[in-house]
Amino acid sequence: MKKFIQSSDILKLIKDGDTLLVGGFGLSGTPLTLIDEIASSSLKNLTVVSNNLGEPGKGLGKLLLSGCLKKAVGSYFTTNRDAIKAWKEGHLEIELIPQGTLAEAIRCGGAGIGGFYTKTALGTKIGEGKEVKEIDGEKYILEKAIKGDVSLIKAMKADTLGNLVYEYTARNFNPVMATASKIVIAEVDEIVEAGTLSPYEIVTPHVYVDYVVASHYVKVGGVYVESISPD
Amino acid sequence: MKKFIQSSDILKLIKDGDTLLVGGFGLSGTPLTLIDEIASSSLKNLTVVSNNLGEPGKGLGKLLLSGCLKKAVGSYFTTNRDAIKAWKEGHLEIELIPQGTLAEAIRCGGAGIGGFYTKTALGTKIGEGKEVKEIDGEKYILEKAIKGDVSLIKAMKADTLGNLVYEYTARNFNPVMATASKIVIAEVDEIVEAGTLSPYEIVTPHVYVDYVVASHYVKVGGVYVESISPD
Amino acid sequence: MSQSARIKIAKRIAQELSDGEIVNLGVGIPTLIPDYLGDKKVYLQSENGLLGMGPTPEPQQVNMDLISASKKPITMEIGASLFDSSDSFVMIRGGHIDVAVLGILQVDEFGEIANWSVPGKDVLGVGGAMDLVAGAKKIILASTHQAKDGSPKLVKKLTYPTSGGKKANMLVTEHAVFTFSNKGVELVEILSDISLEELQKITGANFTISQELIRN
Amino acid sequence: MSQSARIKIAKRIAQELSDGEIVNLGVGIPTLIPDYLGDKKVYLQSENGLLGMGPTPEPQQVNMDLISASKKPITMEIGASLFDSSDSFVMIRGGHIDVAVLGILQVDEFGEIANWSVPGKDVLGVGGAMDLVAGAKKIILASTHQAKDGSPKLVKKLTYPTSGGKKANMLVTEHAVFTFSNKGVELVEILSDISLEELQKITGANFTISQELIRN
Repeated sequence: MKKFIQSSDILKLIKDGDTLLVGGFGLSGTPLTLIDEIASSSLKNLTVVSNNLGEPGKGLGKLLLSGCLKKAVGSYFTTNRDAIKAWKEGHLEIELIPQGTLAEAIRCGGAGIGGFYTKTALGTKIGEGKEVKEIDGEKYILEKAIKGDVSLIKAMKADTLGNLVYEYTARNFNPVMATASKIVIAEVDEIVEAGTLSPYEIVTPHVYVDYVVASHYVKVGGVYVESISPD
Repeated sequence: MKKFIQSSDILKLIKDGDTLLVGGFGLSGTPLTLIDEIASSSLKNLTVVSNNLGEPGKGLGKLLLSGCLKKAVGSYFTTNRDAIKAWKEGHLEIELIPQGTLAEAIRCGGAGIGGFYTKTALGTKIGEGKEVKEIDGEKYILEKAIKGDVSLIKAMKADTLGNLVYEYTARNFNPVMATASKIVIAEVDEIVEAGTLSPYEIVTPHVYVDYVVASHYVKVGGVYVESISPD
Repeated sequence: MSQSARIKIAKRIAQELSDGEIVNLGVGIPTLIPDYLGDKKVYLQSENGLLGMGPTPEPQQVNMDLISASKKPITMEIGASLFDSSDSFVMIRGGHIDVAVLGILQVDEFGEIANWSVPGKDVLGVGGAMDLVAGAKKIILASTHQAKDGSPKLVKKLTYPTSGGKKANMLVTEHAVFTFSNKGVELVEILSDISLEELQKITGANFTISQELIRN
Repeated sequence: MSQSARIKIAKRIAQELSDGEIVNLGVGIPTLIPDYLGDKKVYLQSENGLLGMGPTPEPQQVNMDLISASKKPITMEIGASLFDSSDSFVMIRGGHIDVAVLGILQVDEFGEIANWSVPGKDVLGVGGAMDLVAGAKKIILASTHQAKDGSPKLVKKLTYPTSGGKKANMLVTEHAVFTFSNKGVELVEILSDISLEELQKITGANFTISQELIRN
């Protein structure tokens, strides 16, 4: 049974020092409501694993400004000048991982796989210090699985069992993140009856989803805007 | 552009000694027409990677009887007594791999990953001789990626670009096998216009599919029966 | 074994399952369990690519492309989802299956399982057995108390090849229920009219007896 | 750089693409290429989870959940498919992308690329650059001939951090087309009215000149 909870309830599920896997590519597929809750909480020393760190003051950018973050793990922070600034001033640790390695490492975290060998970043600064192995005549580096304490993901719809579907390219990192944390919380635009989604269209089976929260954002002109102020 | 070819054309794409990845779980999701073509060919010393080796005289069981096979790699051969017999008599090599490791190793083959660390089979006869590594305090064994020369897969529908969808649990190993060979040939029940399949329902994007062959089998009473004798 | 003994085992294991759990059922006795769940709603995972396996279809609705891991025709329950084999084993190996109910050849007194290969016999199949052993959160074993030749299934030390280091939590036979821990195996329930002495005689391992032993 | 120079580069690379190819376009100049493909049908892959990327939508059809890897609104072509990031990088890293067109900071005379990090500058982003370098079957580089400070992009030895060992096949600048091989870099085409001497002067590596050098 999935628990349908209020957004503020998620603060009981997260503790100081946790590692959060947060879905999204830029602001698309990002759980904006869940992030707002954390940004207005007193949580500290969080590590966020996400492709980007939102934009300045938007999405995960809010978490940075609210001082919750200790570390960010992702592939592309360049577009959030606040993140660069915090990093330069020593307020934020950053771990840069190629986007494909990030996605695969999280998938491994959810799949019981300890690590995998990839050619990406072999011989580069990012690959430095990582084990190099030759397999069948080709060289690879070892990348370890990434797991989280809590995953915060965003879907278009959940059914009443917790099965999820995603809108267009808002899918991105959400399905792999749904598999890789002890607790998985999905923010959704809509909740529909079980049976409404076809077995063929479900992307994230309900087994992966622990809690579902209704989004406080609605889409206007193709962009999410806040509709209900968090209580 | 995908090439829509006759089943007999596939013999030009396969050569003696090739490794074939063949979709299916038992007989479900098995490219029966493509197998028939190979069974009636003079191909020799083939290695087949497939979860099972069909049933006696059915599906991949035909390849065994026709003498094309040198080796079978899969997770479960027990239900094909011909395979057991051939193995006992020294006519067939068998490599037994846990089902999950088989699926993951093929996925890695298609993903440019050289190998991965799993707990499955650690400390067992199947894990013997494989590298053991401790990652974050947990022990794993190394499993290497599996790639093929030719993948023979079965889908329900292809569109004219080569995008594929699968019927129910006939999906099984087909999507991963579609990624992991130099040449990928899909046997399908139906070919529909591109645009007929929604971007959300496509399971195997056309990039993975090189050739499409119309099946000679039709489903009667829930079971595939031959409809057109291969010419 | 008689069908009634098989049903007794299935019924007893059904009691162990909780509402909302994700369960993978091995071949044989475990496949009988869904008939004895009553009002409990568990979600059955089939390793060939389905979550939400339903009962056997009517004959005219059989489609051999909608089958269980035992290759039997099935149906889909409301809320079921389909996926490929690699995603199915993400679910199994990643620790997302609450309970795997498995048949066995042997289990040792700490719960280590042998369920895929008989030495000297031509068993050339492992299927998903080792994946389920490695990945399921809880493992319940469903087995006759003795093999056909009368040898015990619960043994001091495995003589059959192990299925992996992960340990089972519980064994249910037609005679008894045992639980496993680091300290060894404990008898928690007697399911037949067998005497303790007789049970000890047909069991290959030393077991402790729970202070709350239940005798049905 | 002037828009006309950028368009010249995009046009020239468009000529290199063939009907039916699967192509991933990096940010910047590469995103101009689709406008110059004419009748050629190539399939654009976007690493955030789409194969079959179509042109920019009309303003009223913009949906910021249907975006390119450059985070710009896009549409889907007929036959497009959606997938998650891990499946997207199976496609990229598994060698299924026919051509990646990438921007660069530098490239050396054997085609080794630096395109993610400037020493001493706060570039904290790699994105999919290294994955595309490692995985694409063919790599075409789209770049101005010189950086803003006038330094050459094509150099003898990288001074910027490498993006990985895999080599580019071709470099197209506003002045010239170069191809790379184990033997080094070769000038195959001159695209502007620049003299050979001047081209050599503004290029940081020694290049051979193709016997079939084309001068447009």
